[in-house]
Amino acid sequence: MKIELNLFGALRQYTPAAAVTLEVADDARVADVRTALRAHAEAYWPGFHSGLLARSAFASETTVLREGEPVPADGRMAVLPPVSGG
Amino acid sequence: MKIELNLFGALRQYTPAAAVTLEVADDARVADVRTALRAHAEAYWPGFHSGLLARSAFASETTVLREGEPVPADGRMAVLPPVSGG
Amino acid sequence: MDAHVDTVQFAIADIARHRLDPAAALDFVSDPGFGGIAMFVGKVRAQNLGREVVGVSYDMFDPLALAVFAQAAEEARALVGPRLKLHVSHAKGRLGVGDLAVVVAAGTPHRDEAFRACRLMIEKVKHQAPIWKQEHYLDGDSVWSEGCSLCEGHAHDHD
Amino acid sequence: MDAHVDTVQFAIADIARHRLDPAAALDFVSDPGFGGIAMFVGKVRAQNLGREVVGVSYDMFDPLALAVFAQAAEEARALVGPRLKLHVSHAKGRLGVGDLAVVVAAGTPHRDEAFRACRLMIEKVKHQAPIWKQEHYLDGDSVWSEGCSLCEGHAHDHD
Repeated sequence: MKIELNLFGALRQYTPAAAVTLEVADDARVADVRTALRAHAEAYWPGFHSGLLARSAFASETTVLREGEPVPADGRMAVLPPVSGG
Repeated sequence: MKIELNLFGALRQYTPAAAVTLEVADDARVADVRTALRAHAEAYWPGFHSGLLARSAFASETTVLREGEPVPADGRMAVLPPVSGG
Repeated sequence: MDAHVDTVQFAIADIARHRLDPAAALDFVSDPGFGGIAMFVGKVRAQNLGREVVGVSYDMFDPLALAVFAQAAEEARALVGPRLKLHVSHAKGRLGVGDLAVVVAAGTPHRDEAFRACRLMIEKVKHQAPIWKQEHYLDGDSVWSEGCSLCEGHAHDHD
Repeated sequence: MDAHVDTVQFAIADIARHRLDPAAALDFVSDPGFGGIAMFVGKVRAQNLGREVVGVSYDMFDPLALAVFAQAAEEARALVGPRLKLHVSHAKGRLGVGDLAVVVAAGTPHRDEAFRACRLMIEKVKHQAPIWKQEHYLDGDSVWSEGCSLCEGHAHDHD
Protein backbone atom coordinates (compact mmCIF):
# COMPACT_ATOMS: atom_id res chain seq x y z
CA MET A 1 0.00 0.00 0.00
CA LYS A 2 0.99 3.59 -0.48
CA ILE A 3 1.42 5.67 2.70
CA GLU A 4 1.85 9.39 3.14
CA LEU A 5 3.91 10.62 6.06
CA ASN A 6 3.71 14.24 7.20
CA LEU A 7 6.83 15.50 8.91
CA PHE A 8 7.03 18.01 11.76
CA GLY A 9 9.56 19.98 13.76
CA ALA A 10 13.20 19.13 13.12
CA LEU A 11 12.18 16.54 10.52
CA ARG A 12 10.88 19.33 8.27
CA GLN A 13 14.42 20.38 7.43
CA TYR A 14 15.10 17.25 5.38
CA THR A 15 12.49 17.77 2.70
CA PRO A 16 10.86 20.99 1.50
CA ALA A 17 7.41 19.41 1.19
CA ALA A 18 7.54 18.13 4.79
CA ALA A 19 5.95 14.97 3.46
CA VAL A 20 7.15 11.61 2.17
CA THR A 21 5.25 9.00 0.19
CA LEU A 22 6.41 5.41 0.69
CA GLU A 23 5.29 1.94 -0.43
CA VAL A 24 4.82 -0.67 2.31
CA ALA A 25 3.21 -4.12 2.54
CA ASP A 26 -0.57 -4.13 2.87
CA ASP A 27 -0.31 -5.67 6.35
CA ALA A 28 2.46 -3.34 7.47
CA ARG A 29 2.72 -2.31 11.13
CA VAL A 30 4.01 1.00 12.44
CA ALA A 31 7.41 -0.60 13.04
CA ASP A 32 7.59 -1.49 9.35
CA VAL A 33 6.87 2.11 8.40
CA ARG A 34 9.65 3.24 10.73
CA THR A 35 12.05 0.85 8.97
CA ALA A 36 10.94 2.04 5.52
CA LEU A 37 11.30 5.69 6.49
CA ARG A 38 14.77 5.09 7.91
CA ALA A 39 15.85 3.46 4.64
CA HIS A 40 14.37 6.35 2.66
CA ALA A 41 16.05 8.94 4.88
CA GLU A 42 19.44 7.28 4.73
CA ALA A 43 19.18 7.21 0.95
CA TYR A 44 17.79 10.69 0.25
CA TRP A 45 18.24 13.04 3.22
CA PRO A 46 21.71 14.64 3.43
CA GLY A 47 22.98 14.93 6.98
CA PHE A 48 20.17 12.76 8.40
CA HIS A 49 20.61 11.75 12.06
CA SER A 50 19.04 8.36 12.69
CA GLY A 51 18.85 9.15 16.40
CA LEU A 52 16.15 11.73 15.71
CA LEU A 53 13.95 9.19 13.91
CA ALA A 54 14.54 6.63 16.69
CA ARG A 55 13.06 9.13 19.16
CA SER A 56 10.19 10.09 16.85
CA ALA A 57 6.66 8.71 17.19
CA PHE A 58 4.09 7.90 14.51
CA ALA A 59 0.55 9.13 14.92
CA SER A 60 -2.84 9.48 13.33
CA GLU A 61 -4.83 12.69 13.71
CA THR A 62 -6.28 11.40 16.96
CA THR A 63 -3.62 9.31 18.70
CA VAL A 64 0.02 8.26 18.91
CA LEU A 65 0.42 4.79 17.40
CA ARG A 66 2.34 1.97 19.05
CA GLU A 67 4.96 0.03 17.09
CA GLY A 68 2.83 -3.09 16.78
CA GLU A 69 -0.30 -1.35 15.54
CA PRO A 70 -1.36 -1.65 11.92
CA VAL A 71 -1.00 1.29 9.56
CA PRO A 72 -4.24 3.33 9.51
CA ALA A 73 -6.55 2.35 6.66
CA ASP A 74 -6.16 5.67 4.88
CA GLY A 75 -2.36 5.30 4.88
CA ARG A 76 -1.85 8.76 6.37
CA MET A 77 0.42 9.24 9.35
CA ALA A 78 2.36 12.02 11.05
CA VAL A 79 5.96 11.59 12.16
CA LEU A 80 6.51 13.41 15.45
CA PRO A 81 10.00 14.19 16.72
CA PRO A 82 10.39 14.87 20.46
CA VAL A 83 7.94 17.61 21.39
CA SER A 84 8.76 20.98 22.95
CA GLY A 85 5.56 22.96 23.32
CA GLY A 86 4.69 25.52 25.96
CA MET B 1 -0.35 53.55 80.65
CA LYS B 2 -3.22 54.20 78.27
CA ILE B 3 -3.51 51.86 75.29
CA GLU B 4 -5.67 52.09 72.20
CA LEU B 5 -6.89 48.90 70.59
CA ASN B 6 -8.26 48.89 67.04
CA LEU B 7 -10.73 46.11 66.34
CA PHE B 8 -11.22 44.24 63.06
CA GLY B 9 -13.49 41.73 61.41
CA ALA B 10 -16.07 40.12 63.70
CA LEU B 11 -14.83 42.21 66.63
CA ARG B 12 -16.08 45.38 64.93
CA GLN B 13 -19.67 44.43 65.71
CA TYR B 14 -19.26 45.02 69.44
CA THR B 15 -18.48 48.71 69.33
CA PRO B 16 -19.36 51.28 66.67
CA ALA B 17 -15.96 52.99 66.85
CA ALA B 18 -14.14 49.67 66.30
CA ALA B 19 -11.69 50.89 68.94
CA VAL B 20 -11.26 50.57 72.70
CA THR B 21 -9.12 52.61 75.08
CA LEU B 22 -7.92 50.79 78.21
CA GLU B 23 -5.61 51.51 81.13
CA VAL B 24 -2.91 48.92 81.86
CA ALA B 25 0.25 48.81 83.99
CA ASP B 26 3.30 50.57 82.53
CA ASP B 27 5.13 47.22 82.28
CA ALA B 28 2.14 45.36 80.82
CA ARG B 29 2.69 42.46 78.41
CA VAL B 30 0.39 41.46 75.56
CA ALA B 31 -1.17 38.78 77.80
CA ASP B 32 -2.13 41.51 80.27
CA VAL B 33 -3.83 43.49 77.52
CA ARG B 34 -5.75 40.37 76.53
CA THR B 35 -6.96 40.00 80.14
CA ALA B 36 -7.94 43.66 80.32
CA LEU B 37 -9.82 43.51 77.03
CA ARG B 38 -11.68 40.38 78.09
CA ALA B 39 -12.81 42.11 81.30
CA HIS B 40 -13.90 45.16 79.31
CA ALA B 41 -15.77 43.05 76.78
CA GLU B 42 -17.56 41.00 79.42
CA ALA B 43 -18.64 44.21 81.10
CA TYR B 44 -19.67 46.29 78.09
CA TRP B 45 -20.23 44.16 74.97
CA PRO B 46 -23.67 42.54 74.79
CA GLY B 47 -23.55 39.02 73.39
CA PHE B 48 -19.73 38.85 73.52
CA HIS B 49 -18.24 35.40 72.83
CA SER B 50 -15.01 34.93 74.76
CA GLY B 51 -13.96 32.19 72.35
CA LEU B 52 -13.49 34.77 69.61
CA LEU B 53 -11.09 36.82 71.72
CA ALA B 54 -9.20 33.68 72.75
CA ARG B 55 -8.52 33.00 69.08
CA SER B 56 -7.63 36.64 68.30
CA ALA B 57 -4.07 37.92 68.05
CA PHE B 58 -2.63 41.29 69.03
CA ALA B 59 -0.41 43.11 66.57
CA SER B 60 1.47 46.30 65.85
CA GLU B 61 1.42 47.78 62.34
CA THR B 62 4.36 45.57 61.38
CA THR B 63 4.04 42.27 63.24
CA VAL B 64 1.88 39.93 65.28
CA LEU B 65 2.88 40.18 68.96
CA ARG B 66 3.47 37.19 71.20
CA GLU B 67 1.80 36.96 74.58
CA GLY B 68 5.01 37.62 76.52
CA GLU B 69 6.04 40.70 74.56
CA PRO B 70 5.74 44.15 76.10
CA VAL B 71 3.08 46.55 74.88
CA PRO B 72 4.47 48.77 72.08
CA ALA B 73 5.77 52.10 73.37
CA ASP B 74 3.06 54.10 71.61
CA GLY B 75 0.35 52.00 73.26
CA ARG B 76 -1.37 51.27 69.94
CA MET B 77 -2.32 47.74 68.96
CA ALA B 78 -4.68 45.96 66.62
CA VAL B 79 -6.85 43.04 67.74
CA LEU B 80 -7.07 40.47 64.95
CA PRO B 81 -9.73 37.77 64.97
CA PRO B 82 -9.08 34.65 62.85
CA VAL B 83 -8.32 35.81 59.31
CA SER B 84 -10.18 34.87 56.14
CA GLY B 85 -8.60 36.70 53.22
CA GLY B 86 -8.39 35.56 49.62
CA MET C 1 12.14 45.07 50.28
CA ASP C 2 14.42 47.92 49.27
CA ALA C 3 16.68 45.64 47.27
CA HIS C 4 13.72 44.27 45.32
CA VAL C 5 11.72 47.42 44.82
CA ASP C 6 11.12 46.83 41.12
CA THR C 7 10.28 43.16 41.48
CA VAL C 8 7.42 43.16 43.98
CA GLN C 9 4.12 44.96 43.77
CA PHE C 10 1.51 44.91 46.51
CA ALA C 11 -1.81 46.66 46.40
CA ILE C 12 -4.88 47.01 48.57
CA ALA C 13 -7.71 48.00 46.28
CA ASP C 14 -10.49 49.93 47.97
CA ILE C 15 -13.21 48.86 45.60
CA ALA C 16 -14.97 52.20 45.87
CA ARG C 17 -12.07 53.60 43.80
CA HIS C 18 -10.03 50.73 42.31
CA ARG C 19 -10.53 47.37 40.64
CA LEU C 20 -8.10 44.48 40.63
CA ASP C 21 -6.45 44.15 37.24
CA PRO C 22 -5.10 40.70 36.28
CA ALA C 23 -3.70 42.01 32.98
CA ALA C 24 -1.66 44.64 34.80
CA ALA C 25 -0.47 41.93 37.20
CA LEU C 26 0.74 39.81 34.26
CA ASP C 27 2.53 42.82 32.80
CA PHE C 28 4.22 43.62 36.08
CA VAL C 29 5.68 40.15 36.63
CA SER C 30 6.81 39.80 33.00
CA ASP C 31 10.50 40.05 32.13
CA PRO C 32 12.50 39.23 28.99
CA GLY C 33 14.34 36.57 30.98
CA PHE C 34 11.19 34.92 32.31
CA GLY C 35 9.40 32.09 30.52
CA GLY C 36 6.76 31.24 33.10
CA ILE C 37 4.05 33.19 34.88
CA ALA C 38 1.65 31.58 37.32
CA MET C 39 -1.37 33.53 38.46
CA PHE C 40 -4.14 32.94 40.94
CA VAL C 41 -7.39 34.89 40.80
CA GLY C 42 -9.89 34.60 43.62
CA LYS C 43 -13.48 35.57 42.96
CA VAL C 44 -16.56 35.88 45.12
CA ARG C 45 -18.61 32.67 44.92
CA ALA C 46 -22.40 32.53 44.79
CA GLN C 47 -22.57 29.78 47.39
CA ASN C 48 -20.66 28.93 50.56
CA LEU C 49 -21.35 26.06 52.92
CA GLY C 50 -24.73 25.63 51.31
CA ARG C 51 -25.90 29.22 51.69
CA GLU C 52 -26.69 31.57 48.82
CA VAL C 53 -24.20 34.45 48.87
CA VAL C 54 -25.06 37.82 47.30
CA GLY C 55 -21.85 39.59 48.23
CA VAL C 56 -18.94 39.82 50.67
CA SER C 57 -17.24 42.64 52.53
CA TYR C 58 -13.52 42.55 53.16
CA ASP C 59 -12.03 44.29 56.18
CA MET C 60 -8.27 44.71 56.33
CA PHE C 61 -5.55 46.02 58.66
CA ASP C 62 -3.63 47.64 55.84
CA PRO C 63 -0.12 48.28 57.22
CA LEU C 64 0.28 44.79 58.66
CA ALA C 65 -1.24 43.22 55.51
CA LEU C 66 1.43 44.92 53.41
CA ALA C 67 4.10 43.77 55.89
CA VAL C 68 2.83 40.19 55.65
CA PHE C 69 2.87 40.36 51.83
CA ALA C 70 6.47 41.64 51.96
CA GLN C 71 7.54 38.90 54.35
CA ALA C 72 5.85 36.31 52.16
CA ALA C 73 7.72 37.70 49.16
CA GLU C 74 11.01 37.20 51.00
CA GLU C 75 10.01 33.60 51.71
CA ALA C 76 9.13 33.08 48.06
CA ARG C 77 12.50 34.48 47.07
CA ALA C 78 14.21 32.11 49.50
CA LEU C 79 12.19 29.24 48.01
CA VAL C 80 12.76 29.80 44.30
CA GLY C 81 15.72 32.17 44.11
CA PRO C 82 16.23 35.81 43.21
CA ARG C 83 14.93 35.71 39.63
CA LEU C 84 11.35 36.36 40.62
CA LYS C 85 8.76 39.09 40.23
CA LEU C 86 5.63 39.08 42.36
CA HIS C 87 2.31 40.85 42.40
CA VAL C 88 -0.30 40.63 45.16
CA SER C 89 -3.46 42.70 45.20
CA HIS C 90 -6.48 42.27 47.43
CA ALA C 91 -9.84 43.99 47.37
CA LYS C 92 -11.20 45.88 50.37
CA GLY C 93 -14.85 46.84 50.81
CA ARG C 94 -18.05 45.32 49.49
CA LEU C 95 -17.94 43.00 46.46
CA GLY C 96 -20.62 41.24 44.46
CA VAL C 97 -20.66 37.64 43.21
CA GLY C 98 -17.99 37.18 40.54
CA ASP C 99 -16.01 40.24 41.60
CA LEU C 100 -12.27 39.84 42.01
CA ALA C 101 -11.17 39.43 45.62
CA VAL C 102 -7.47 38.68 45.15
CA VAL C 103 -4.89 38.45 42.39
CA VAL C 104 -1.47 36.85 42.88
CA ALA C 105 1.07 36.54 40.06
CA ALA C 106 4.62 35.20 39.99
CA GLY C 107 7.04 35.45 37.07
CA THR C 108 10.22 33.33 36.91
CA PRO C 109 12.52 31.85 34.26
CA HIS C 110 10.80 28.43 34.40
CA ARG C 111 7.32 27.28 35.28
CA ASP C 112 7.90 25.15 38.39
CA GLU C 113 9.28 28.12 40.32
CA ALA C 114 6.38 30.27 39.15
CA PHE C 115 3.79 27.79 40.40
CA ARG C 116 5.55 27.31 43.73
CA ALA C 117 5.97 31.04 44.37
CA CYS C 118 2.38 31.77 43.37
CA ARG C 119 1.05 29.04 45.65
CA LEU C 120 3.16 30.18 48.58
CA MET C 121 1.91 33.74 48.19
CA ILE C 122 -1.79 32.88 48.04
CA GLU C 123 -1.45 30.56 51.05
CA LYS C 124 0.13 33.41 53.03
CA VAL C 125 -2.61 35.79 51.90
CA LYS C 126 -5.24 33.29 53.03
CA HIS C 127 -3.66 32.13 56.30
CA GLN C 128 -1.51 34.96 57.62
CA ALA C 129 -2.62 38.32 56.23
CA PRO C 130 -4.92 40.40 58.48
CA ILE C 131 -7.93 40.30 56.17
CA TRP C 132 -11.47 39.38 57.14
CA LYS C 133 -14.40 38.31 55.00
CA GLN C 134 -18.01 38.94 55.90
CA GLU C 135 -20.51 37.06 53.75
CA HIS C 136 -23.88 38.58 52.90
CA TYR C 137 -26.65 36.07 52.21
CA LEU C 138 -29.77 36.16 50.11
CA ASP C 139 -31.91 36.07 53.27
CA GLY C 140 -30.37 39.35 54.51
CA ASP C 141 -28.14 37.75 57.11
CA SER C 142 -24.40 38.53 57.24
CA VAL C 143 -21.71 36.39 58.89
CA TRP C 144 -17.98 36.85 59.38
CA SER C 145 -16.06 33.80 58.11
CA GLU C 146 -14.52 31.48 60.67
CA GLY C 147 -10.95 31.90 59.48
CA CYS C 148 -7.46 31.04 60.72
CA SER C 149 -6.27 32.16 64.12
CA LEU C 150 -3.00 34.11 64.09
CA CYS C 151 -2.31 33.20 67.75
CA GLU C 152 0.68 31.08 68.68
CA GLY C 153 -0.25 27.43 68.40
CA HIS C 154 -3.21 28.19 66.17
CA ALA C 155 -1.33 28.48 62.87
CA HIS C 156 -3.25 26.99 59.95
CA ASP C 157 -6.10 25.74 62.09
CA HIS C 158 -8.68 26.37 59.42
CA ASP C 159 -8.84 26.65 55.67
CA MET D 1 -15.87 16.24 25.10
CA ASP D 2 -19.51 16.52 24.07
CA ALA D 3 -20.77 16.41 27.63
CA HIS D 4 -18.49 19.28 28.65
CA VAL D 5 -18.78 21.45 25.60
CA ASP D 6 -19.31 24.66 27.56
CA THR D 7 -16.60 23.97 30.08
CA VAL D 8 -13.51 23.43 27.96
CA GLN D 9 -12.00 25.78 25.39
CA PHE D 10 -8.99 24.91 23.26
CA ALA D 11 -7.39 27.17 20.70
CA ILE D 12 -4.46 27.09 18.35
CA ALA D 13 -3.61 30.69 17.60
CA ASP D 14 -1.88 31.25 14.27
CA ILE D 15 -0.06 34.39 15.28
CA ALA D 16 -0.38 35.85 11.80
CA ARG D 17 -4.08 36.31 12.60
CA HIS D 18 -4.66 35.80 16.34
CA ARG D 19 -3.10 36.65 19.67
CA LEU D 20 -3.42 34.71 22.89
CA ASP D 21 -5.71 36.51 25.31
CA PRO D 22 -5.25 35.80 29.03
CA ALA D 23 -8.19 38.06 29.97
CA ALA D 24 -10.52 36.07 27.71
CA ALA D 25 -9.16 32.86 29.25
CA LEU D 26 -9.99 34.14 32.75
CA ASP D 27 -13.48 35.07 31.60
CA PHE D 28 -14.05 31.67 30.03
CA VAL D 29 -13.16 29.67 33.14
CA SER D 30 -15.13 31.95 35.48
CA ASP D 31 -18.40 30.77 36.98
CA PRO D 32 -20.62 32.10 39.78
CA GLY D 33 -19.91 28.89 41.70
CA PHE D 34 -16.13 29.09 41.33
CA GLY D 35 -13.90 30.87 43.83
CA GLY D 36 -10.50 29.96 42.40
CA ILE D 37 -8.84 30.39 39.05
CA ALA D 38 -5.25 29.31 38.40
CA MET D 39 -3.57 30.43 35.20
CA PHE D 40 -0.24 29.73 33.58
CA VAL D 41 1.17 32.02 30.91
CA GLY D 42 4.26 30.98 28.97
CA LYS D 43 6.27 33.66 27.22
CA VAL D 44 9.25 33.59 24.88
CA ARG D 45 12.45 34.09 26.88
CA ALA D 46 15.41 36.20 25.72
CA GLN D 47 17.91 33.53 26.72
CA ASN D 48 18.02 29.75 26.64
CA LEU D 49 20.91 27.54 27.65
CA GLY D 50 23.19 30.56 27.57
CA ARG D 51 22.29 31.68 24.03
CA GLU D 52 20.64 34.98 23.15
CA VAL D 53 17.21 34.27 21.65
CA VAL D 54 15.54 36.75 19.30
CA GLY D 55 12.45 34.69 18.57
CA VAL D 56 10.95 31.22 18.30
CA SER D 57 8.81 29.44 15.74
CA TYR D 58 6.20 26.94 16.85
CA ASP D 59 5.19 24.06 14.58
CA MET D 60 2.12 22.03 15.49
CA PHE D 61 0.15 18.99 14.32
CA ASP D 62 -3.18 20.65 14.97
CA PRO D 63 -5.73 17.80 15.06
CA LEU D 64 -3.67 15.62 17.39
CA ALA D 65 -2.78 18.63 19.56
CA LEU D 66 -6.48 19.32 20.07
CA ALA D 67 -7.05 15.62 20.82
CA VAL D 68 -4.26 15.67 23.42
CA PHE D 69 -5.74 18.79 25.04
CA ALA D 70 -9.14 17.07 25.18
CA GLN D 71 -7.67 13.93 26.72
CA ALA D 72 -5.76 16.03 29.26
CA ALA D 73 -9.01 17.81 30.14
CA GLU D 74 -10.62 14.45 30.87
CA GLU D 75 -7.69 13.56 33.13
CA ALA D 76 -8.04 16.90 34.92
CA ARG D 77 -11.73 16.23 35.41
CA ALA D 78 -10.91 12.80 36.84
CA LEU D 79 -8.35 14.45 39.16
CA VAL D 80 -10.40 17.30 40.59
CA GLY D 81 -13.99 16.44 39.79
CA PRO D 82 -16.64 17.71 37.41
CA ARG D 83 -16.88 21.30 38.67
CA LEU D 84 -14.10 22.54 36.42
CA LYS D 85 -13.69 24.86 33.46
CA LEU D 86 -10.52 24.78 31.39
CA HIS D 87 -8.89 26.91 28.74
CA VAL D 88 -5.78 25.99 26.74
CA SER D 89 -4.45 28.13 23.92
CA HIS D 90 -1.09 27.80 22.18
CA ALA D 91 0.56 30.01 19.60
CA LYS D 92 1.67 28.73 16.23
CA GLY D 93 4.12 30.52 13.95
CA ARG D 94 6.93 32.96 14.66
CA LEU D 95 7.01 34.83 17.97
CA GLY D 96 9.31 37.50 19.37
CA VAL D 97 10.78 37.72 22.87
CA GLY D 98 8.05 38.39 25.41
CA ASP D 99 5.27 37.16 23.14
CA LEU D 100 2.73 34.75 24.61
CA ALA D 101 3.37 31.12 23.68
CA VAL D 102 0.76 29.38 25.80
CA VAL D 103 -2.09 30.20 28.16
CA VAL D 104 -3.69 27.61 30.45
CA ALA D 105 -6.47 28.51 32.89
CA ALA D 106 -8.52 26.38 35.27
CA GLY D 107 -11.55 27.52 37.26
CA THR D 108 -12.93 25.49 40.18
CA PRO D 109 -14.85 26.10 43.41
CA HIS D 110 -11.67 26.12 45.53
CA ARG D 111 -8.06 27.00 44.85
CA ASP D 112 -6.28 23.67 45.36
CA GLU D 113 -8.23 22.03 42.54
CA ALA D 114 -7.57 25.01 40.29
CA PHE D 115 -3.80 24.80 40.84
CA ARG D 116 -3.74 21.04 40.32
CA ALA D 117 -5.81 21.13 37.14
CA CYS D 118 -3.78 24.02 35.72
CA ARG D 119 -0.51 22.26 36.46
CA LEU D 120 -1.70 18.99 34.93
CA MET D 121 -2.77 20.78 31.75
CA ILE D 122 0.49 22.68 31.23
CA GLU D 123 2.52 19.51 31.86
CA LYS D 124 0.49 17.71 29.19
CA VAL D 125 0.95 20.62 26.78
CA LYS D 126 4.70 20.53 27.40
CA HIS D 127 5.24 16.77 27.40
CA GLN D 128 2.56 15.19 25.25
CA ALA D 129 1.14 17.67 22.76
CA PRO D 130 2.59 17.54 19.21
CA ILE D 131 4.15 21.00 19.30
CA TRP D 132 7.71 21.88 18.36
CA LYS D 133 9.79 24.94 19.17
CA GLN D 134 12.56 26.25 16.96
CA GLU D 135 14.71 28.91 18.60
CA HIS D 136 16.20 31.73 16.55
CA TYR D 137 19.42 33.20 17.93
CA LEU D 138 21.05 36.60 17.73
CA ASP D 139 23.85 35.12 15.61
CA GLY D 140 21.39 34.03 12.90
CA ASP D 141 21.43 30.36 13.81
CA SER D 142 18.18 28.44 14.41
CA VAL D 143 17.81 25.20 16.37
CA TRP D 144 14.86 22.92 17.10
CA SER D 145 14.57 22.25 20.83
CA GLU D 146 15.50 18.81 22.12
CA GLY D 147 12.10 17.99 23.55
CA CYS D 148 10.31 14.96 24.94
CA SER D 149 10.00 11.78 22.89
CA LEU D 150 6.45 10.51 22.48
CA CYS D 151 7.69 6.95 21.78
CA GLU D 152 6.85 4.12 24.15
CA GLY D 153 9.42 4.01 26.95
CA HIS D 154 10.52 7.56 26.28
CA ALA D 155 7.76 9.32 28.21
CA HIS D 156 9.00 12.38 30.11
CA ASP D 157 12.62 11.86 29.11
CA HIS D 158 13.29 15.55 28.91
CA ASP D 159 11.91 18.75 30.33
